[in-house]
This record gives sequence, structure tokens and C-alpha cells, in this order.
Amino acid sequence: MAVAVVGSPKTLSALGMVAPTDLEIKLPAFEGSLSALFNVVRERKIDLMDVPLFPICESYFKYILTASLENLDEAAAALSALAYLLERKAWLLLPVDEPEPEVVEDDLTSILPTAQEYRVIVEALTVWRDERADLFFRSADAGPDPYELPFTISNVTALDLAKAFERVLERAEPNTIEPLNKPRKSLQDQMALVLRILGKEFVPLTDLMPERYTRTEAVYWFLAVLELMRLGQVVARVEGDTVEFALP
Amino acid sequence: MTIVDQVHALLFVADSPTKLDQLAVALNVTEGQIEQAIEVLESHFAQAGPVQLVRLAGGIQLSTKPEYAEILGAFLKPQRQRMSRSLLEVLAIVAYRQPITLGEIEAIRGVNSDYSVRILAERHFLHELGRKPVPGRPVLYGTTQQFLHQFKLNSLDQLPAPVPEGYELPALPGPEG
Amino acid sequence: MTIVDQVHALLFVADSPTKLDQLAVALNVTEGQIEQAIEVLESHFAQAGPVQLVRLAGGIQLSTKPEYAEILGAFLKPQRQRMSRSLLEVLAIVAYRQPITLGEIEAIRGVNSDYSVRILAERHFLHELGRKPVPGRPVLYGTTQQFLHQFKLNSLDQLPAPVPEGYELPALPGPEG
Repeated sequence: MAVAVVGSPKTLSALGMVAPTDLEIKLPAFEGSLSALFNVVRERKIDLMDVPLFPICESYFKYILTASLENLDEAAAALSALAYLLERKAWLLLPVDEPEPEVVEDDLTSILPTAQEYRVIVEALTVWRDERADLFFRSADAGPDPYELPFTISNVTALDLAKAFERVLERAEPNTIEPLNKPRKSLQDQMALVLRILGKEFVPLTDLMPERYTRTEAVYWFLAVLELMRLGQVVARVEGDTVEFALP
Repeated sequence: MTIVDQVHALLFVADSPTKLDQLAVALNVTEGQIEQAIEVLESHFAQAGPVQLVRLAGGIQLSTKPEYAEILGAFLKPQRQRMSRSLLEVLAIVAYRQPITLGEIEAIRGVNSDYSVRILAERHFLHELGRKPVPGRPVLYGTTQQFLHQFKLNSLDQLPAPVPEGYELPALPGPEG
Repeated sequence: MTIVDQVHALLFVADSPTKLDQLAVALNVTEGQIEQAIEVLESHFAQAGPVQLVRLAGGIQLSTKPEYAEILGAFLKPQRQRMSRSLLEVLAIVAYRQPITLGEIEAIRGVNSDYSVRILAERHFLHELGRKPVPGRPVLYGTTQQFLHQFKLNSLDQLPAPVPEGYELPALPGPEG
């Protein structure tokens, strides 16, 4: 694999610029100048895999070190040509980006001899994967938001509830003026209260509430009952034209 | 392996409400047989356990019973997306008035609703129905199946009637209340 | 609402294996109570219905029983990803020898395994565990939760031990049986 370096500049342009300095290459697969090699590779007339690039690079280094470098353009052109060849070859060496040929899956005899030690594991994995394929799970986005689940309110419609609320409000007294810093009652407390008072028997909302109440209190009572209905802890029905509530 | 169990299995793995005819085709039985199986399942679930059958978005689906909402809400909290008041408002307007343009939504609300519409479309609650044949050809929006599903509606007819204009809503207590 | 029903409800909505401690925290009970509830649920499911409890990837998950595979497969038409012999081989080596570098895998197999490792990582069977503190700092690979899930394993301890080199493997039956 002798490579001779000859420094006579040529002007033929292979790269569309100054031709590379002629590095004479003598290899089993190719004999000629670097620019000739560059051309045959570009035209795919030679398999680059058969051309070792290392000796060529070495020659180029020798040339750079020993030549007078009167013409830097030539040296640069040679470098570009070499870089092109190296890149082309590097791509050829990369694994092909297509699926591996399908091998019959349970053909365990085809395990590489070097990996025979792992054959039992491969066998086990094959079995388990088949078993796993028989199982189906609930999908990640299955089901409505559990917090927004439907609940049955028997024959009660939203309009019935609105009417019931209206009736409760009609009887409410105007709000008393309270100091601003008075802590607000929590809905949770109100819900607990409703659960304590309510029994299994259906009663209208007004039966649960005290004789006298303010508009704000009415709202709290109503919201508490609604929330409990949503949580399934209170049920409702329409009796005549009144909505009645009870524990389920 | 009874039809009831088979229907149960299909509903268990289905990721959206399944229609009776889909179940019938999958199990190669009649819709009547599916109906019967559904009834058996329904009463089976009603007796015990946390699972129930719900009829949603024109199909049937398994869900947990409402009384488990609190526990599950806490368990799933990080995954839940809350919906702001303005999003709900836009959604309500579109649900009633669809097909409707962005300009019409904004005329009703009196505020810019561009952002809300975009978010609702991203969450697949709204989608484009076409374009209104007026100058500018604005996009017409409508609600999706996803909307029905998320709001546990079987069809749009189930929406309560909006309060007619001029009707006085009972006043909610003000901040001083 | 018993603990058993509550555990059932949580497992029903969970979309991946749930660990006992997660259930215990969510329901504010001890892990021992969860264990008991799981046992009750397990025997309950074993008696009837298409659902079962499976222990995999270090947690518990509801799934359908294997005998429903055919019906469900026809209904869902899942896209089963085929796995070639070399992918399985690389997976077996990583499962057993993790953390392991690409170079070490290739040293065992004697062939370039870059492609297989990349595909397995894309399918989330393998992931990077860090880098080996040697020149070049090569990536160390290990198996994922997804790997355990896809192969119905609860933990890596369930893998059989590799047969030591030099040990004669019983011959597999040839094609003539």
C-alpha cells in the first residue's frame, strides 16, 4: 500500500475550485491521483469500503509537513477532498437504519453462540411476553373524571332544585349585619350538620332548617345538600311539587 | 364465560363510552342480548362494590360510584385539570348557542374570549363546525363528544333550559353578607 | 364503603401498577390493612367475573383474565410489536447485567448492538442509568418499569439465572420434533 506524494499542482477543478495537490495513490483497489479517486468515488465507480483512507491521510500529513506550501489553496482543496472521502466512508460504516430482518421469534437456536449463557432468560422472556399479551388493562384515559361522575337524583330535575331553592329563599330574612372579621362558616361544617339532622325519611329542605334563617344561611344549607347529593351521601326525590331529601 | 362477563370485560378495557351495537358486533350476539347482559351487570354492580355502569355520550361505560369521588379525587388530584369560571361560561354559551362564532360569544359575554375558546378547543371541548357565510367568514364553534362525556351528558337535550332574559335571578349574598 | 371497596375503587381508576404504600397513604390505613384488603379482593375476583388482580412492576393493577384475551384482542385490535431474536437477546443481557454499557453488551454478543439498544430505548424497555466513570464515560443502560410491565414481571429477581459457560444446554428439539 504505497502512497507517493508528488507536488505538481494541477488546475483541473474537481471541487469547483483549485484542484487538490496530486497525492499519487497506489492501492490494490485504486491507483491514481487523489483528485481521480475523489471523482470515481463521487461517481460511485469504486466501493469506498475497499479503499483504506488511513495511508492517504498519512501521506497528506507528510505532504503538509514537507511541502513548501506555496499554494495553500491546493493544500486546502486536498483537505476538502479527503474530508469528503472520510465523511462518505463514515456514513457507510454506520448501521443501516432499517428494521432488523425478522427472525422467527421462538427460534432460540438462532441465539448467538456468545450469548448462549442468556438463553434461559430469553426463553423465559418469550414465555412471559406471550402471557402478558393475554392481559388487558384499563387505558390511561379511561373513564370520566371521578370527581365529575354522574349521580342519580331519581326524578328530580335541575329545575325542581332551582324551585326548591327559590322557595327557601322566599322565606329567608334579610341578612343581619355582621362584623367583617367574623370567620366564614365552612361548607364542610354545614354538610356535617345536614348529615346529623337528616334521616332515612324523605323531608323537604325547610323541615331541616331552623324557623328563622338569613339568605346567606339558606345558600349554605342548599349548597351543603347539593354537595352531599353529588357525593352520593344524600338522595332526593320529587313528591307532589316539593323536593325531598333523605339519607340513602 | 357468560355474555355478561364478556360485556363486562369489553367495558373494562374500552377507553370511551361503548355503544350497544359495538358490543353486539364484538361478541357476535344481538343487541337485545347485550341489553339483557347490561341489565344483569347493572344490578350486579348496584348490589356491591365501587363500580357502576353509566350511560354517557350515547354509550355505556364503567365508572366508580359517586360516593367514592372524594377518596379518588384525593388520589388522582395531580392529574385533575380544574376549569376556571370563564372557561365554563364560554362552554355554556357555546353549548346552548352552537354553531356560534367567537364574535358572537364575545358579544354575549362583553369581554374578549379568544383565549378561552382556544383553551377549550385544545382540551377538545369545542371544535370547528365550519365557517359562517358572512364577511370575514368567521369560524363557527360547537361542542364535542368529549364535552358530553366530561359533563356526563348523554345528549345536548339534557342541558337545563337557560333562564329567559328579563327573569330576575335570586340575588346571591354580596361580599358583605 | 369497606376498605376492600375503596382499594378496588383506587385500583379501578389507576392507570399503572399502584404500590401498597400509595394505597395505604391514599386511604389513611396501614399497609397491613391494604394487604388484607388485597387478599380479599383477589379471592373475590377469582370467584367470578372477567377481572383479576395482577402484581407487576412492583405494584398491583387490575387486568382482565387471560381467557378473555381472544375477545378483547378482536375488539381492541392491539398493535403488537414484534420483537426479534436479537432484541430479546440484548434485553436479556441488560436485564441480567445492568448497569451495563453498549461496549460491554457488544463484548458479550460479539456483534454490533447499537441498533438494538437504540430500538429498545425507543420502546422504553431500556433507559440510561448514568455514565460509567471510565475513559469516554460511556452510557450505562438498565431496564425500565415498562420492561417489567410488558413481560409481566414483578421484579428483576424473578429472572432465571443464566446458565454458566461451559455447561451443556439440553438440546432443543429440532424441526423434526
